[in-house]
Amino acid sequence: MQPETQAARLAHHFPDLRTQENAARLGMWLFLATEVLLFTALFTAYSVYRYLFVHAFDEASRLMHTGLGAANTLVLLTSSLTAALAVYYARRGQARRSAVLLAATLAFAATFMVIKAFEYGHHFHEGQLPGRFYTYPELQLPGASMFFTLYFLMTGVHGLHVLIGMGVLAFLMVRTLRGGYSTAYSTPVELGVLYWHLVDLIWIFLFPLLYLI
Amino acid sequence: MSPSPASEAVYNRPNYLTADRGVRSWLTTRDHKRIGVMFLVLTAAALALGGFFALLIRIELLTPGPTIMDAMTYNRMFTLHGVVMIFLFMIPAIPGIFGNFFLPLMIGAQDVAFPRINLATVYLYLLGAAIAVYGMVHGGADTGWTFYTPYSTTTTTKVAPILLGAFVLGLGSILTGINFIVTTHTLRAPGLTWHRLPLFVWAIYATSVIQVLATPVLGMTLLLVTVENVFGFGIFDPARGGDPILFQHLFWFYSHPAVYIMVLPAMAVVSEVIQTFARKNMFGYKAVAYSSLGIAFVGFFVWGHHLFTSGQSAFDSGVFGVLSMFVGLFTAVKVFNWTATLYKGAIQVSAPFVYIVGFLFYLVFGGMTGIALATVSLDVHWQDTYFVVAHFHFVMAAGTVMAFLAALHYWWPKMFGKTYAERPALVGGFLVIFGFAATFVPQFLLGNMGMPRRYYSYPERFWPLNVASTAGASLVAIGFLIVLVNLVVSLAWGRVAGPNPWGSKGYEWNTPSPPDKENFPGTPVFTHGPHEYQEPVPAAAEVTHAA
Amino acid sequence: MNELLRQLLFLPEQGTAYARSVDQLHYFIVLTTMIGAAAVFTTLVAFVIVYRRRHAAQTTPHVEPKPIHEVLFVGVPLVLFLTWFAIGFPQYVELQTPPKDAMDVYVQGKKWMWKFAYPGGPNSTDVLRVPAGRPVRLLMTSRDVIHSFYVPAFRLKQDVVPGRYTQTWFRATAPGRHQLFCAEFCGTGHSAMLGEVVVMPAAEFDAWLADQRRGVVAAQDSAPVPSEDIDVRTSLVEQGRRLAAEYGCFKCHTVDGTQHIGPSWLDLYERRERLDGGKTVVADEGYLTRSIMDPRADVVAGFQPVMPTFQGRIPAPEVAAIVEFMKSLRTDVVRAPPSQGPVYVPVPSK
Amino acid sequence: MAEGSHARAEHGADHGPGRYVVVWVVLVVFTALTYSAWRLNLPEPWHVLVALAIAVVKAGLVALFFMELWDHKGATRLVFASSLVFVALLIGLVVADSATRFPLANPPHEGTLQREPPLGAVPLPLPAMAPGAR
Repeated sequence: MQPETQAARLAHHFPDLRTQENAARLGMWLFLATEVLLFTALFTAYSVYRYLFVHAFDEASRLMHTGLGAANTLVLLTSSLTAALAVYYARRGQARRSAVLLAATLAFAATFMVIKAFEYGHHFHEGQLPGRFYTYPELQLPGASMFFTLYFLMTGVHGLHVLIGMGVLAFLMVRTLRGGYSTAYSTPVELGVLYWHLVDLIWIFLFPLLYLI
Repeated sequence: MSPSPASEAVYNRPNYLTADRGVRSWLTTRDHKRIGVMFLVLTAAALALGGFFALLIRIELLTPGPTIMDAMTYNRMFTLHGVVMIFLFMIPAIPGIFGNFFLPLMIGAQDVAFPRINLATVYLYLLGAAIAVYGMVHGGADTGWTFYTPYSTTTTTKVAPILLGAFVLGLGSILTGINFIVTTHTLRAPGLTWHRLPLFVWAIYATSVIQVLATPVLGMTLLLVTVENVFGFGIFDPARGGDPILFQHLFWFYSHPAVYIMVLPAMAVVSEVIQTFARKNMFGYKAVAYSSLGIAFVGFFVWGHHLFTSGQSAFDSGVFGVLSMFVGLFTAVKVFNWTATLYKGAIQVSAPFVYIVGFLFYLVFGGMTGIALATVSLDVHWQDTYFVVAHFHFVMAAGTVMAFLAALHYWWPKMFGKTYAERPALVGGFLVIFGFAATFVPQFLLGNMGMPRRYYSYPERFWPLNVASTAGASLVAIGFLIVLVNLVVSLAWGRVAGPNPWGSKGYEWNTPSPPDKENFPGTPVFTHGPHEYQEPVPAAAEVTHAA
Repeated sequence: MNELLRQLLFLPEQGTAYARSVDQLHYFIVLTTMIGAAAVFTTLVAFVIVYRRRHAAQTTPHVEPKPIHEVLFVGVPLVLFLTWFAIGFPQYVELQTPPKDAMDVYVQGKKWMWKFAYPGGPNSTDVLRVPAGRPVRLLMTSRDVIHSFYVPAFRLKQDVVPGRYTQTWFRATAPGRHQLFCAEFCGTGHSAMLGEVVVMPAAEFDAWLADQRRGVVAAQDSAPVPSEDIDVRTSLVEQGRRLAAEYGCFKCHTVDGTQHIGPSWLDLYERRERLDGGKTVVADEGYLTRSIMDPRADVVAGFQPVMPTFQGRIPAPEVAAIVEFMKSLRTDVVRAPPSQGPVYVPVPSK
Repeated sequence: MAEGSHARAEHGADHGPGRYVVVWVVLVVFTALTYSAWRLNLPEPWHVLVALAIAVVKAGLVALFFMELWDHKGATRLVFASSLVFVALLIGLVVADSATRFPLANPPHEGTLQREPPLGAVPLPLPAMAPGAR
């Protein structure tokens, strides 16, 4: 499939392609801002309960497998690198290279989810679960179950974003392979990857909050 | 300003309503004007539904004891009244209808930045409404629209569908906001600098900022309540160390700015209508423009004034108390500038202008009672009484509805190309204005007496004022009926309006009525700000596409 | 003047000095806003008349404000609003700060009634009796959902939240009866969750309270308390004793001063305890409640952190009862003849 | 990078792919750093501050270089920055409320500064551990 011409890409109500691209980017950033605020509600709940149950949160975070958490951090950071490079090559019209990098990003994302699943399995097994499901006998402090409520909510919502991001990346990869993007038009790759970076950004904060402090 | 044969001809040529035909062309349209019209139909239906619930509530309160329903039904009624009016009418109405229709016209754009997303907001609205209506039919929530925990997490009624419905509606609201912000940033026609933007655009822009930044917090909060309600994770559950007051913080972090989502678009309308009917430029354009942004910004800093009696710390109450005073300030600036705009004007008292005077009445008194409520010690007496109910109905219900009706009458000729009959419009307007006053002034007094809100039955000393309030509500209902009939009748039998029946110099009047599908034949170029009336207004038929 | 305005505004009677001062602010605000709003509206109407449109093609001059206009538009309301805040906020702080000599009454809201527990044991439902002229602090909690304690005549409202205590206080000026409402929506019985505050002359109140205490003790002596649920008629202290036994507190804590696995409860209340970390703490209600909920936070020096948490296992009102029982365990009281109720000890407010 | 900061509004990206790799290496180093800081068990409150400071630096790097805020001026930066203002606002004022409330109006909890004594505290002769209540 031939790269489509600029004129076909330009919607009727935009004066030129550059304005259209700026508009799309600004819209994406606004959307990312809403995502940040979405997580802020959870971060607020975390801050309040950590303030109140400082000791229980300290003890409960020791039940986390920090090694796995750190590994997942590295996985996501690396996936961000491959995603950023995918945009770099997409802009230069190197579609194959870009698609391979997107595939690598997808692979890292899947790795992240697998590691996360192992962690979840461990917590399920030990009864380290939210609210009324919390049955872990070794740590019976007020607030311990709250830590796991927050842990599952925060990582759960984040995991959902990872899954959505994987869907977006897969779509972009297929479109790239089919020659949908070119030097002149690579905005969708850029925007989809922006979303992926946000997923990484959120994790950069979740990691210390849940595993380190 | 009588329509000439020329404007008849303009009316009969293809426009955005007639260019494409068939239901399909509406359901798949990406035309911002058609989307605005669809929102008009949808939100008007929501207004009727919410108004119906309101009437049932008022009839129930006609006597101190049970009147027409039991306590559980009553609780569901006021919950549904709140949910429908807020999420289905007030938040989407003015931005959804008039924002969609006129924001691109005012900035000389062909459409909003993301037309497909714009269409998606219509379907999100329908989906959210469908989920909420499903919840209403299958039990309906009894929590009040505020969903306070732990009541909302322990109630046996079906609260989850209503929460999810509100979540979906919130998503639509976010997308509308993103669309308007991007449109204003990127699609302004050449020559249209920020300080030449119509004040309507400024206020809608400010509204959008709030929608984008506040709504996600509500979304997550509603999800947390749903999770708590269904699974019992304990995040707000006191028995597990959870804090119900945390819910209130998160809820009001959205819901206080949300009242500005409802009022700022009303203020947007006021600025336009006042300038047109006073035929004068805005006194203090910049003050009015930036006070919109000021309201949007400071509106985020005051949510804690809903928590003065909840157990919030005195420190936080002090901080929120003093910050609340600054929000009132921006509103005061607007009111003073609007009034000063009339100075040396050429004022024509038509139906839209009458509604705006009604709006100013409700805004000034509602706003003043708001500042009184924010005065910390007075709030302790008034919190959760009918005083609060009357206050926010003055500003949000009466005020926003006044602006909504003003906008409807002001832009009706532009949207549909027909003028309505003036006299019924005035009669309906006066009935609605006086009806609202008769409904809610007694409620202020009930609040002073100490009658708490959401009371199904009440001691007999509150009886006479409740009767007065119900009587007022029936006036409002009759007024609405007259307005509705008058407007619908005008569609069929109204006079052809011509492009500019009011002789306005707002940019949107530089198009035919109804506008073409493509808005403008080319790209308009702007050379001056809107509403400059030093030159005579061109006769209606002579208005061309030149801007 | 006060009376006239109060009637005009439909305000209820002023049962406290605080209510009177709040009303003064109310009048000030209402008068200034009415004058301000009337001024704005008169101007508006005057403009509409003076500057009505005279012919269809009329033009108008371009008018721009001078900076001074906008400064006035901002400055005048700001000064006014901040004045209101400056008057109102200290009043609120006063309401949040109970005096040290206040009498404590425990309030419990539940669907859909109010329960009151007085010092020394007496209880009542839906009727709160207080002495005129003396400060009363209410320590309030809820058993189920959020309620709100609202006495319009005192201009007083405080939410009652489950799982924790909120406080408020008042000093009723004169004997009388005032209506009590629940102001936070709590279900189908919300509007029936009414009560009454009965203000009695101080001497009469003392007599009533003493009488009640005797009645409580007599009831305890004559009939053993049924053990299934908390009975309103039982004294809070007796409830506490029974609950402490039920929850097994006495396995580790004695009431006779002997040290066991945990500190003895005798004379524990108000005692200055040295903690493990070297800090000291006064064993007030806050500390005692916290220690039940989270025993390992502040362990008294010399004891092992072995006590399990009771978070989520004991409802807040029962904790209150147990704490009240601990408070009653004083050397002088325990040895007193059974016909006398425990002596009331004022709570130091924070 | 310095000249790139004001030369282009366009994503012309005169830098090579090396820039992304360098940023990635720095991010990995910071991750290792925060992990070793955790292993060190820094005293309160330093372990919190260090972990959060490193997170902020890492997030900044991702936002500036991976997400290209370094190159994009104007509205996009403003959008992101203003969202952070509201993040701080919400968290700050809500935590301030918990910290300054009437103490009993918080759920029963340990005071923030009174942490459990270190495990090396001198045990006193006590009877054998009794089972918990009941």
